[in-house]
Amino acid sequence: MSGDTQQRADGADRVRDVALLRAMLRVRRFEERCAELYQQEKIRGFLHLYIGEEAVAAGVLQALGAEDAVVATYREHGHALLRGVSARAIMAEMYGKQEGCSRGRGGSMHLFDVATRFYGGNAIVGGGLPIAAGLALADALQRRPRVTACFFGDGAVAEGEFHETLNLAALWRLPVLFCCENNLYAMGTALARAQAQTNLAIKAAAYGMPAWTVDGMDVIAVADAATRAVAAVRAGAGPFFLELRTYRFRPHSMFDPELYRAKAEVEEWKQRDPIAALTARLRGAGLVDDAALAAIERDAQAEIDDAVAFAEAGSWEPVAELTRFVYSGPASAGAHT
Amino acid sequence: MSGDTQQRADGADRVRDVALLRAMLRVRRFEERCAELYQQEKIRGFLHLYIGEEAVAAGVLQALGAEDAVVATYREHGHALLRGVSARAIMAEMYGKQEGCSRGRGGSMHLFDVATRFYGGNAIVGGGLPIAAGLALADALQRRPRVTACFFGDGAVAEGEFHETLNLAALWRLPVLFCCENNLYAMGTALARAQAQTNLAIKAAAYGMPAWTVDGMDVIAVADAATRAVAAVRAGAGPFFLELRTYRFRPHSMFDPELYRAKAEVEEWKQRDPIAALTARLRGAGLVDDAALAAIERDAQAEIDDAVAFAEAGSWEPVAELTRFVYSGPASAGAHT
Amino acid sequence: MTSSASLSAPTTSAAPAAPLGPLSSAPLAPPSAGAAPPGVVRTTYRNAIREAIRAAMLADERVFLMGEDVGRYGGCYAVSKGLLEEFGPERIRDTPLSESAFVGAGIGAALGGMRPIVEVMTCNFSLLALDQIMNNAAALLHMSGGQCNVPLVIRMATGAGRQVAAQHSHSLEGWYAHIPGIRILAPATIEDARGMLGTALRDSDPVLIFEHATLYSLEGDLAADAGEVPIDRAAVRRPGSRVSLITYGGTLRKTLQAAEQLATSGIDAEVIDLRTLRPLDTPTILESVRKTHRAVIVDEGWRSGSLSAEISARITEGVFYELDAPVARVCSAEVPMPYPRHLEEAALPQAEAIVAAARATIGADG
Amino acid sequence: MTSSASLSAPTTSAAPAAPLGPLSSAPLAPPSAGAAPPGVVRTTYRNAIREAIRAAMLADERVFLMGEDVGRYGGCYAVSKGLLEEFGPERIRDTPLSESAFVGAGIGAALGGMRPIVEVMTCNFSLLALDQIMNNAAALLHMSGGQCNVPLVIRMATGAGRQVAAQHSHSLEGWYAHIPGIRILAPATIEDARGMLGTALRDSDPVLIFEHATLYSLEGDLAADAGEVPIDRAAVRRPGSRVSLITYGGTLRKTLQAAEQLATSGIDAEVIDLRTLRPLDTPTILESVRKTHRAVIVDEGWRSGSLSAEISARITEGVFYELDAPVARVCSAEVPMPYPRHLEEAALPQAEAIVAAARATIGADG
Ligand SMILES: Cc1ncc(C[n+]2csc(CCOP(=O)(O)OP(=O)(O)O)c2C)c(N)n1
Ligand SMILES: Cc1ncc(C[n+]2csc(CCOP(=O)(O)OP(=O)(O)O)c2C)c(N)n1
Ligand SMILES: [Mg+2]
Ligand SMILES: [Mg+2]
Repeated sequence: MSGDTQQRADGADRVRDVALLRAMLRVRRFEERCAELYQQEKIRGFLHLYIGEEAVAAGVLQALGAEDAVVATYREHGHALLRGVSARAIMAEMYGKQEGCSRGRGGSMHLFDVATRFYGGNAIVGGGLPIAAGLALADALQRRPRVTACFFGDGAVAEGEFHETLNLAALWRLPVLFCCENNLYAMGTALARAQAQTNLAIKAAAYGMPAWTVDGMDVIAVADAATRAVAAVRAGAGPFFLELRTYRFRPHSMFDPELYRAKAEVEEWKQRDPIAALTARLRGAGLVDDAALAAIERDAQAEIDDAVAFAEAGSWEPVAELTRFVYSGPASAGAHT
Repeated sequence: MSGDTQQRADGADRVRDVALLRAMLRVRRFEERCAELYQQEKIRGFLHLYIGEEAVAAGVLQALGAEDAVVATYREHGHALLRGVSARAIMAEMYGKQEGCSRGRGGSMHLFDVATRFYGGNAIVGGGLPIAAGLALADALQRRPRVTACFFGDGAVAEGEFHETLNLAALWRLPVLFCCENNLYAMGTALARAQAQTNLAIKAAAYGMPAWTVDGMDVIAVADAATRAVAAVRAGAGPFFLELRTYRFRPHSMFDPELYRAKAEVEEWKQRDPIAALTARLRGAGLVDDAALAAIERDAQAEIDDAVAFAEAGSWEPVAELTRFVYSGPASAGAHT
Repeated sequence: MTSSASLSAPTTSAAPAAPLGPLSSAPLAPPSAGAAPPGVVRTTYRNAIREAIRAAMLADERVFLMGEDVGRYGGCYAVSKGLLEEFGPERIRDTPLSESAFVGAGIGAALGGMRPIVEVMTCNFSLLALDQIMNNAAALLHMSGGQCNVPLVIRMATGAGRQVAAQHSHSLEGWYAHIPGIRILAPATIEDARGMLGTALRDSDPVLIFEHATLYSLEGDLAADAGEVPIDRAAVRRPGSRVSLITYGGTLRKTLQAAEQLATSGIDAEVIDLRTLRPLDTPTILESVRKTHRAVIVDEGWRSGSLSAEISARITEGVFYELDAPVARVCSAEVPMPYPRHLEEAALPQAEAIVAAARATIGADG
Repeated sequence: MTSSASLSAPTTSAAPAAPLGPLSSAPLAPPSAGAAPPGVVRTTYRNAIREAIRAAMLADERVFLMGEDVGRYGGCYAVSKGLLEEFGPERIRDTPLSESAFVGAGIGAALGGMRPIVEVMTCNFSLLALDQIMNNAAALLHMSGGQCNVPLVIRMATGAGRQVAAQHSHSLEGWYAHIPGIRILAPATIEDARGMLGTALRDSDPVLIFEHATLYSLEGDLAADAGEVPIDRAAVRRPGSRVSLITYGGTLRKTLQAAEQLATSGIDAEVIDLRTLRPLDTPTILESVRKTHRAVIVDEGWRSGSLSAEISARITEGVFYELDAPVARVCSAEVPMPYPRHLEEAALPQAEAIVAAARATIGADG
């Protein structure tokens, strides 16, 4: 798959491609701010940045409709934001404030928003895949032409749940778009040290599932592939597998000393920064200029400043409510302390 | 893979092929007796018969040496017998007598014999695969040119542990021979209702593992394939996957009403009975005659009669020993009642 | 909810029928002999569950059943026999052997608006799905700040007693009761087998139902109009005054037998069937012990860390000064289940041990 | 085994250092200030475990370490940092994310004559391997009639306190202690971090070691010649007479703090560190309660069905007539762990709650 803006400069694509730039930039700036806020101890616990991988979420999520569903991992700020969860609600969540999208209960790894059908924020590697299959099963049983997009890393491919879920989805022809964010590492474990078969799309053949390998640093390629794959899934062709080859520019989490990869390798990948690449292409095609770029930056900054202010002004849930949400219903039914 | 006795009638093959017949017949007659003993309530609990599938165990196990290891499932009487566990010890185990190969603790599903490196008898579907990888890892680390043969059913292929183990074994080039006994059903679930990809050997490609599909009703084909695969594994080529296409003539267990398959289908497969097939071939090639066959039958019956007598004469472990073998060491260290 | 359910011996047991009361401690109905009285049907625990599934599926299109061999095979314990023919393969779904995936898919389907019944063939295999149960089913509502309800019912067989040895004899329901966010049910009677599922399906949170495998063939009477039952209260199955015998699930019958034996020597034991293992109905337990001043807990789980420990601790915490003797426990031996019958019987709680524990408790207050 | 280990505050905690005694209730060594005395080294819990792994690998060729990111990454908690360089990739094995397979492979390797140390990054992920642990590691010796020993050590991080929310904050060690056939260790001190692993590797049966994640950065003194320690006895970490505070692992420090607070108001509390959660050292527990007549159990597990319940039940069973007050428990709230610090702190056992429970127990005997 590849996208070539030169040949696709019709109006709709033009709008889409600029939107993709805007999307990636929002995510980038949002997370850069998160990193700062982590240093300031405003955000605590684990924080996994998506910086470098934005093209994947941006390209895939633009292909979905409002009725579709998304299941993501602990590295999901970008996915939440681009799915339409407000920066305010996300930032407040990362602060642990009750104005957060999960009322502060979840934090960075557990962003949820039922209104946009964003089903987390799953921090057990591979744990989201069966849930995605189930969401799709619900759609299939109710004859709703919806798609569930399920994001997971290359590391998850080794988990048993990957295998079980891909088989189940293929067997039952469930409308799932499996999006493997192959950033070449699972924490410090390089793909070749985790997988006997490093061509991950080949794995899909073991389930008779169509699969494409996509350059995950090229947001237009991702968007094109995802748009076609989503159409196929929605049309009832069963699940689809996308391997999105990408790279994380930052450490795995804020604790990672990055002993396992060379600085030079990281620098090389940074040359392929998806935001810089798209910016150059759009500029080259005359689709954006300095003023437009500055406006995009300004908007992003404004959105983030607003989100931070919102989070700062947010409130802590009273300790008396500790055992809420263990069970449904009025109070803390069934919870014992 | 296929074996043709006509073309291979040299002395060694002749001996091997007759031995294969003897092996299959021992297993068949042993299990026929087990079925009777189950009716008589001498054997209790679950009983899973291998009748119809004997060519698989017979063909594979003849390829192993004494230093090799075997991991099997709950349908493992034949494997234990052909691995060299005595019919006496197996039968006593199925009676629950302390003279059994697992001191009566395990029963039909948990035959163990460390002396012949027979590591069970695992009744969790897929649960034996990681153990086989570990046995092979121990061999690899100790530079022992051994092979671990791991038997499992078509049903196990859907389990996450299958996926995790095949990847691990391939990644680490562990000396495991994976033997998938594809008898087309997992209890009542036909392969096509459990697997999106019913060509199981294709799955091995997802791990970069060599694989052969073998006619599991043709014991000579199995033996030839296993011999070659074992040689490759022993030579350090890493793991090997054999899909052995076979059929169980009997119900899944003694409780199975067999609602899920047609009698005609079973009858059709019975036409391909591996014992009858080999008998005909050996007769045709002049390798056995009526007298030889009768002798084989007589030996099998004698062995089984002796085993039953042994089991009958066996003793019950005293109840006072209930908490033995929970922990090692003298008494029931650490066990509390 | 009227009830004249009575508890007959299962086909495999020589034990005499012991009468069971309704949930309240109203006087017990006499055991029915021969033909069922009018308004009452003769049935089995197995059929009662099947009826519960049928009724739920007929009443609510969102309900479906999935699990290993629930369809063409007819269910490992024949519970779902005939349902595939009645409801078709969309709603009676055979799954591959993929416990984690299909339990997780049940969670996802619940999030997606369905009311799935997931059958995990036995609790022995549920360990393969435990991550989904603890980290997703039980946690999603909380992690999402109250957004993601998981109205999922998971059924599984549990328990020992059939000589199926170490990997097929676990009693894990009490252990599962440690997990916040789920509800745990243990139907011990035909009435509860019939009634708990429907109520569980109305719950907005995940409910795990553990069906003791030795109960499926249990025969008894059931009101023809039997339906849903409450799932938040323990039941006094036999009122008594001298000692509280507290149990659930597969050991209820043995405990009732023990109570009958005790009665013959003049000891009037109260028998409590917990029914719901999480959340525990502590008030009913404490009320009973406040009356009897003595308690014996009977639990098929391995003793250490079994639910019996929690109950003992709660009794101590709640009515310590009312106790005339230490709370006693009759549990399974701490051993992977051995295959031979005599060892399995020795490993499991038996009526004799319950009687002995009750007597010791009574003798103990000097 | 001489010991002058002392327990300093971890870098992230403002708590003052509390002195720790050796295993026996010998008089406590004074807390070391500044430079370590001769024969003693200043170290951390993390480094002590690394030293234990190194020593075991140097002493026995059959020992190897495998798990996720134990090699090139240096260990999720930096425990194994440097070991790959020292021992090479054959013996320090990075595994794929396949918890069930590599735990099972550890079992198989143990059957094959090795002495594997399997690191499951945290107990939260161990649920994915629970089938292998319960149905194989714990059961093989028994199912095989005594033939198949599984000399396997599984290490995992456990516990909450770092704001990593519901899926990364479980304390499951007490829950695992329900399973017969395995031994459960919870090193709470640097001495035990250094000493338990080696002893565990000599055990012929599977041993699970739970390392509380908040302890890794704990600093303290350790005898230069520190080595293996017994793994079958609880330790009296602070002798006392008025009330027994019974705990283990991550809550030992808080419990010692509580004891100090109680001391300031004249209440002399005994603090017992269980160390081994299965099998429990019941005699040491009972001996203490026989002396103090009161017990408070502190357990980071969710209250219902936590190990605290088992301990309470055993105390009731063992020394009921010695008790002057009901056995009390201070446990975690029954809630998947919330992310915000104030809610997490409220969910976890804290020194104040321990003090209050101890006081209530003492006030309670009227
Ligand atoms: C089952 C499980 N095992 C281990 C972990 C610890 N862990 C968190 S993220 C991670 C690496 C996952 O890598 P990958 O799937 O490639 O995603 P990425 O972080 O690269 O986006 C690991 C090992 C976990 N969260 N869950
Ligand atoms: C994990 C697990 N799930 C379910 C079962 C129940 N069960 C026992 S055998 C079996 C079918 C297995 O089929 P297959 O692997 O094809 O082996 P076969 O019995 O055909 O030899 C099932 C579902 C089990 N033992 N373990
Ligand atoms: Mg990755
Ligand atoms: Mg099969």
